Amino acid sequence: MNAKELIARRVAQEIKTGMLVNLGIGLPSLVANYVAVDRGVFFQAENGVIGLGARPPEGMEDPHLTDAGGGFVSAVPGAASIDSAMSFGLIRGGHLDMTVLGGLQVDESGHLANWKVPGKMVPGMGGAMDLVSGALMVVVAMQHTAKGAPKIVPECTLPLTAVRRVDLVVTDLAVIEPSPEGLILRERAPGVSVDDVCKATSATLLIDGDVPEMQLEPTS
Amino acid sequence: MNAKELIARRVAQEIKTGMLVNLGIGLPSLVANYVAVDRGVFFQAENGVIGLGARPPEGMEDPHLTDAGGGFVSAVPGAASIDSAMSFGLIRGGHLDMTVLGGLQVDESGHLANWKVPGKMVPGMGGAMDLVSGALMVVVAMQHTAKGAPKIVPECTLPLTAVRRVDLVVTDLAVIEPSPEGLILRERAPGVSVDDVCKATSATLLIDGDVPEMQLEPTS
Amino acid sequence: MKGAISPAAAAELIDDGSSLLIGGFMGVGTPERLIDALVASGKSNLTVIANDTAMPGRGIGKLITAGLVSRVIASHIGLNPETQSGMISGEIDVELVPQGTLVERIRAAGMGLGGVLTATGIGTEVEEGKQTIEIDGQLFLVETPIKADFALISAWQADYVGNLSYLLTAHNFNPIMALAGKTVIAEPGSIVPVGVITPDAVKTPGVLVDHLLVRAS
Amino acid sequence: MKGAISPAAAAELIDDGSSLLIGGFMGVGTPERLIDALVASGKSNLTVIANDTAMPGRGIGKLITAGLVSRVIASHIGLNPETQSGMISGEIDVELVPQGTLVERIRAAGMGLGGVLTATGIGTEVEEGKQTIEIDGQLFLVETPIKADFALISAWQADYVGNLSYLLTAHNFNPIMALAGKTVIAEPGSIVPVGVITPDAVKTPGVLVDHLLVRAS
Repeated sequence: MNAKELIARRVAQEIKTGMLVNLGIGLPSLVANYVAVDRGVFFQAENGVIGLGARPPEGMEDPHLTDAGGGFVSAVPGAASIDSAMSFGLIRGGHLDMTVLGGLQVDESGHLANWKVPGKMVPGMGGAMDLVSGALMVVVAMQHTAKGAPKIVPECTLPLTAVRRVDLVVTDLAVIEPSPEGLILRERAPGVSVDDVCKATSATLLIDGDVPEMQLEPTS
Repeated sequence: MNAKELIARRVAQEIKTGMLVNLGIGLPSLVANYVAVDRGVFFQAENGVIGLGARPPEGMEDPHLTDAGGGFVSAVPGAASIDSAMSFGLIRGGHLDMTVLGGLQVDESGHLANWKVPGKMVPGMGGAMDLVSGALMVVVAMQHTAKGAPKIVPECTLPLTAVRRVDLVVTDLAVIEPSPEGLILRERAPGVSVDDVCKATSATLLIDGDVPEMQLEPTS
Repeated sequence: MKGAISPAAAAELIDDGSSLLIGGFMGVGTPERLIDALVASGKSNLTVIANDTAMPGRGIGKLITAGLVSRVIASHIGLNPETQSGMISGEIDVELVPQGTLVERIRAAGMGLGGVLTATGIGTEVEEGKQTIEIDGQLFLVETPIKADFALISAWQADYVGNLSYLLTAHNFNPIMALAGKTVIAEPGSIVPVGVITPDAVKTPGVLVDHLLVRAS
Repeated sequence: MKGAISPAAAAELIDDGSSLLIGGFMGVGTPERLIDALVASGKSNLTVIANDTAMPGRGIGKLITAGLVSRVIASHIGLNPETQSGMISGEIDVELVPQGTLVERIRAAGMGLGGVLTATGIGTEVEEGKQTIEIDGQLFLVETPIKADFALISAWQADYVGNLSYLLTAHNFNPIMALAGKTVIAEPGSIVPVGVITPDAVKTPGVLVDHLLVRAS
């Protein structure tokens, strides 16, 4: 299992029956692959559909139905088209149960930075600021380090996406829960020690007793 | 011709081809009877349709299609259903070319009062405050007096509907245009003298030269 | 969505003293069977937020006649003399809100806005007690969100996952109120299989709807 | 509505220096033929307000490549390196706005609100230079309306009076932008007789639309 699959499978475990879930483009979008169709979960594509489905059969792609990255998708039975005002109304209004986003940095306050590297890369925040401010549960899905440098840091040096504390950070090394007291190390990846996690993290991690290994359900 | 028909026919002359027009319930709703169907005018019912039409053939009334007073109506070809947010978005947003409302008082500032008689009658403002604040042209259609008492007064004693100056007042006696300088008497009803109008008005009317008689087009 | 419930079961969910957003305009597009069930269950001390209180014997008017309502937030009560007399006698606390402001305040609650700025009501009684703000030299009222414990919605069709569509002037406040109730109960004219309401025809996504009423027998 | 016009005739309506609301999301639901006509006409110094600037060779990306755009208001420019380099070199003035805030600011302009209050952006760079307001102890940004000289809209169907319908994720910003352009030009996939789009399927009432583009030949 590669790092991305590990992260996606672990995040998928957080998704409960009947939830409305927004998946960011890139790594987070892989999470849908590990959520059984019969769980009644609706995925929202912020560009305009509730009930995002897998890529359509070959030759049946239609430019009027894409995900937020512009890739061809399908819609599940019971899907609804929404315009951008409704889409973000659902996000800001507390109707979105969970969002899964990528991250550049997460810090000890649980703050996320994921939209700008000053002077280098300014993609823009897209929907991220609304998603982090408004979703009932915010999960950051990212590699634990970038080119060896820790992404979980004492305090974000990059511009913040929001001042809301994210709820969970899932990486290829660990599951970390930001809390008012700091970052709690909840789980470690299979074959990874607590020491390994701490070495790849420049933030202080709170460790209370034995830290269990991620239990990944078999894929269906 | 009775007073209401006179008023409605004179107001109808203000409606130009292609306009979007809101007619209040009661007297203003009669205006539609004098606007030729081929003029491409769309009437908005603030409760939810653009393209309000006449009462449907007997037995074809449907409770899902009514005007703002709850009366059965039809919809013209090209009609659009709108919810209350869109309906008032059009009104506030400068998309409504004209509104025709009833009035309790209009004063020398061109202010309208039409939603409350303290201690006696409190129907509520409904859509009137948005209509008067937002419509591009506000026409007040009302009897010149109420039980002999002038309704066009120096200063409204009833609670105001808005502080926007209305554009035109059409009564059974006169057409009056509120302006920054005051109320200009533009026309008098057939057979009514300037003196008759002034006697029925407690506000000062500005009279510049000869005041013509209303020219009512023959009904089609 | 775990199957539709009866009007009586829906009324059971609603406690005395609850606040209710109720769709409809002069009784058109109002969930009549839900209201009948509320009257039958004798709930008391309800707050009703709606465009109007219809007329005696119809829609919200039935709740007023039954004396179940202690507070009304509406734009118009002119066709219901019982609401007006209740207001004057002090039995019903009535807050009058311009219609366009009312729908935006409900939308703001449902869509997670802290409020909206409108010129409607400036210089009138509506301004009293409200914050104003100047934007580019123009004065606006700061109008705050209105949410409620329940939204009671009337729809034309529902499908098995709760997607809703509406018909003509029976839309009115319903699609907006469906955003702003903590619990949303919809009374559809019919309940159809998933797919009958196409994605583009859905006006209220099923994820917003907590309960559907069974079809009228 | 006095008949549909050609893309070239539509482009003629637009002066150098105009501000344009342009529908679409990563090029999906963008009026491509209108954009091609703008590129062909060599308009300059345009302000583009859109969710994003797509990518080079597609939708708004073509306007960027052609150097017609001096100002961009968008939520995301990450897939268009030309917009990013133009921003860094100073050739293009880029204002980044959170997507949910962007659509509400456009809606506010179109619907005559003085602005909206949102918590999105509080405590971030987005807050800089903006007014804040406290409502019930929570801090919100005051976000002001964004309107434009033109709204360039992509639709699925139009009828002869300009009513518009949209398909699936090609809705995006289009129905909201149709409210906020001084002049609204819509590029429909097809133009059908009045009545083909039923009143309940109309998402943009024809009264908002000033010009329709002729069908692609």
